[in-house]
Amino acid sequence: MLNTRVYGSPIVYLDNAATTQMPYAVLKTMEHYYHHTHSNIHRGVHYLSEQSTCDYEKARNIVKDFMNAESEHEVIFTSGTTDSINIVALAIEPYVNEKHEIIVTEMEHHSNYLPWQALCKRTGAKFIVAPVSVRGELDFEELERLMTQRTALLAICHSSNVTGAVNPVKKVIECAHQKGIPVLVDGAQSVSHQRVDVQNLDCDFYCFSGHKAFGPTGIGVLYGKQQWLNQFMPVKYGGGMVRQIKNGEPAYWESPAKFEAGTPNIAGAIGLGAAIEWFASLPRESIISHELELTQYIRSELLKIPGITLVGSPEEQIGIVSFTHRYAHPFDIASLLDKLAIAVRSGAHCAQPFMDRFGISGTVRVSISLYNTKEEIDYLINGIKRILKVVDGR
Amino acid sequence: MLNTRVYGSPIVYLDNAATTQMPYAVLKTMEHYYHHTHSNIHRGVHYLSEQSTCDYEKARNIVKDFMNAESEHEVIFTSGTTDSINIVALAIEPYVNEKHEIIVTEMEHHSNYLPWQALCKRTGAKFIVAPVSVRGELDFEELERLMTQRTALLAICHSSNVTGAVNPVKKVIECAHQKGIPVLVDGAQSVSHQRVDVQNLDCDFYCFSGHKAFGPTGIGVLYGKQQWLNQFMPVKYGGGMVRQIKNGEPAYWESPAKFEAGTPNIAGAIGLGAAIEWFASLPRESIISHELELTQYIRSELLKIPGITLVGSPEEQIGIVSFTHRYAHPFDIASLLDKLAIAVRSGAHCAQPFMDRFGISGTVRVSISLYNTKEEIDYLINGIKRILKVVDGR
Amino acid sequence: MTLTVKEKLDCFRQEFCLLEDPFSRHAYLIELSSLLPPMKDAHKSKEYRFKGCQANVWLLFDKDESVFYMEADSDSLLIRGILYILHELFHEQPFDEVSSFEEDIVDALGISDLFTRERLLGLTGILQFIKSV
Amino acid sequence: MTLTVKEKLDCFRQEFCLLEDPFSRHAYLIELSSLLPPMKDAHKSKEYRFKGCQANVWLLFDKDESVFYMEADSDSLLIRGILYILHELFHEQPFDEVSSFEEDIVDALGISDLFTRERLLGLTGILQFIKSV
Ligand SMILES: Cc1ncc(COP(=O)(O)O)c(C=O)c1O
Ligand SMILES: Cc1ncc(COP(=O)(O)O)c(C=O)c1O
Repeated sequence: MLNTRVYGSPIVYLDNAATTQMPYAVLKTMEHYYHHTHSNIHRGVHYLSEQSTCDYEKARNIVKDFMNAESEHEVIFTSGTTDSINIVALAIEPYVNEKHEIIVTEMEHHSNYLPWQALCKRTGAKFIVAPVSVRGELDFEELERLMTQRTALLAICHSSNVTGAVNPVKKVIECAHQKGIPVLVDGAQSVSHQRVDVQNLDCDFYCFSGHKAFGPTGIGVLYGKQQWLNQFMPVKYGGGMVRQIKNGEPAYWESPAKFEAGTPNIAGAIGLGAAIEWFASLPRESIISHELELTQYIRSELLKIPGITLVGSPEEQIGIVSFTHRYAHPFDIASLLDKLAIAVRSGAHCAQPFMDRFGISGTVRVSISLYNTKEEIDYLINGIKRILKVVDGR
Repeated sequence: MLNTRVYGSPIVYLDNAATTQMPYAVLKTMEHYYHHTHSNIHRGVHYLSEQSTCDYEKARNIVKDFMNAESEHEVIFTSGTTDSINIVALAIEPYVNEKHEIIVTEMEHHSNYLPWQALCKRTGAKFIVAPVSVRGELDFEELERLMTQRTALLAICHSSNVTGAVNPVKKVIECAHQKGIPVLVDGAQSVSHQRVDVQNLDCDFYCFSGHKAFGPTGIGVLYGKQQWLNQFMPVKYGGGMVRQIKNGEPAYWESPAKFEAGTPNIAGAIGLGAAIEWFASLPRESIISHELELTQYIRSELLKIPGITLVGSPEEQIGIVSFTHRYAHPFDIASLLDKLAIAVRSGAHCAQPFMDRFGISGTVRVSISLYNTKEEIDYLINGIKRILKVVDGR
Repeated sequence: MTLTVKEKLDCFRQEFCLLEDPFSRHAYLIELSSLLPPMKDAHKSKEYRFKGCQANVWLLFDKDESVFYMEADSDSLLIRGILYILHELFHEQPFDEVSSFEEDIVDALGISDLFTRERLLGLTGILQFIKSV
Repeated sequence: MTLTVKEKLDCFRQEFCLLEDPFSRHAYLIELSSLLPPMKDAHKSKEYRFKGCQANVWLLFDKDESVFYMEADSDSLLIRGILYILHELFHEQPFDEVSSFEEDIVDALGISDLFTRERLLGLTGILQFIKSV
């Protein structure tokens, strides 16, 4: 994992919502692949190709088990959450017209906002943004009211990347399904923190990124119910997806191959498999309670500091805390923390609609992962105090 | 690089057209990234994020110099050749209608065939497949005839992944431009063998994959002329591509950011940069002549074996040789070679139209790279002879 | 022809056991391929084409009273070799014995390394198909 | 006010040199930020907004005969600190001296580590802008 000194100090990495660090085992697995089995998958008859196909499909199975998907046909490897969401937005286009509406929420990341806005523009459907309460939580009643027969799809994050608020997606999905509305869940922030069981949630689509779940960059997952994937046309065309071309007409393989045109990120998928295997082997309950404890500790310590305002106070949340300060710009705080070798993020976090909702231009975001400690939080809080002393002393 | 024993023998890897092996330095670079600077790029103010942004953009610059692009705005990181081509096929859609025609050739890989066929289906444009001669070469006169005012785009490979035939793309592009036709060049097979100079070629788009150019999987490049990239709308929407959302209207960054929504394959890009840096540092002329020598050696040795037919006899070619045998199915030959620890590929190589043209179901394909030796070819030829003795002895 | 399917399989198993390396076992399949009686061209139609292989495979099954019949062919010699074994095992055998046959042939012959994952799926498919007749 | 731009830059350079670690240099910028005269609210309009920063930056230049004037503000204290330095260097200086000024300020002050790549671009942009007036 991280082994870098910044300005002479070991780094305190609290930007896990952007990217998690990668366990050594994952790196070793990828290295082994490149050293020993690197070759193109599928249709090769030679040993290496066979081996890498096996490893690639094993990774798919690990992901399938981890999410509790019904079948590996439902697990598509993509290049990330953004890619996954865009695939659905393109594939569902033939089913959407100007009589329809698509609903997102005010707390969505741009990756779960812009693709739907663009889809609405292309099809003439209405783009509806469900509101968020002052606490930064989903306004469930209002969302319920917005869901109608016209709704073609609801896209919602499992948890917010700004406040860490956990949405009651199971309840939302139940409600949506009663009205016949399919639901896409953006799980980018969730897989590394919460339990994800797609059959229990009964979501139609679920997306996440490898690099936010202890895996490598350039790999992600799109889970889709078979009923959808079977009827969807591919959105990307290329090698490995057609069984044959007959009289000029391509006959596609079934999912996932239908949606994985071209050489996939083989090493990435294998790395993600290793990451999830590692993560799944850890005692989940104690991780969840450790993270919850740390998060509450961050919140309570920050609240003690004069001038600081927490952004959002959700009832249920994962390890993300956003705040602002009376005088200091988020950019100032994050930059000064960096000089103390503390990595946090400042800005709008690709969630402009959320920022607009709260009338702010950005926040400082602290996001933890299972490897963070109370000592690191103490160091962070001391750092913030030190910075604010400078600011107040102007 | 490769370090695997198959059935007790060191492997002879002759499937480089599918995937090249990766130099140790590339692996080390990626490892260093994951150990020391792994973090999300752009907009982060902390040290790691800054460092990885720098490394990522440095990789872009290496690619830019390698292809001789005019500016780094013209170099977009994608997940591979297939992705690159699909991006252009989606982005150009608004400029294509039922009065148009799109031309590909009979020797295209599915990745440079199906996206255009699908685009034609969506827009009503006519899909035209330019023929290939009996020698497996482009029929230039016929292509010239096919290019008209109606042609919206010509998509052509720099070299064939079945026969290794090198297309006279410079001449083709000149001719196309005289008629005002933009040209996309699929360079998947070329970057590791030939010199690529996009300004000299004057192509409008050029695509290739990292994993076929000594780099990692899951990363590729789309070069596009600025005039195109500036007017294109994005095709994938998400984080990192909008400057702001104002009154609900997203304002996009300029290329490449506009086309790189979501967290990119940071490690992949850095790895590809290292691969290209490594490759570019080698004495190109001697590599080219070494590969040419080996290729001619393979061809002449194969021709000596009774029952074997070479598929295609292009005048100019890179290190790919395809053949069939009177009795033995390509699958048989490749499978038996595998048991001798020789990795070649059999099948249609995602080039069904080419196979149909020649009335065959597939070939055995031998594809070399700079690290292959004459000894390995001798081992291959002996292996084939040994196999054919078994076949003939039935 | 008094041997059971199981007994015949044992014979093949022994022959394959004698061959030490994968190449020889593969080469042996090529030898065996020439023993498979060729299929009538008329039968090499789409109807009997078995999907899912890089090479073409044709399979034709029949059942007369309680006896199982099969005809098969492929343009791959290796697959013909496999088909020959299947033909030897199952052709003109009591149907009950064929359909109740449970042993994993690929494992039994020790030829799983002869076939890649995808090819194995194809073979497993053929076997399931045979049993499902 | 007889110092040249270059001499004033040297003063800043010396002060920054005394500060050993990046945190102190950063903190010093925060201190300096309070010295920048606040901009009129009316001037904090879109017209004078400078694009390309996470924080808002407003810049207003003027030229009267041969003298350069500037007004600037930001909601980031760090950027205000930088703007204060620029203001000290350039405000009410002979225009020729401003526009012919060639030295790399960021380098000179040894604060390149204060700014990330993207931020540096922003600052470079501001400097170019100043010179282009
Ligand atoms: C000529 C050609 N084009 C495109 C591709 C597709 O490349 P990728 O699978 O890396 O997207 C290939 C790969 O086999 C190729 O040989
Ligand atoms: C909630 C949420 N959705 C989507 C994304 C986009 O993920 P990626 O950039 O890996 O595609 C992010 C990443 O920041 C996120 O936090």
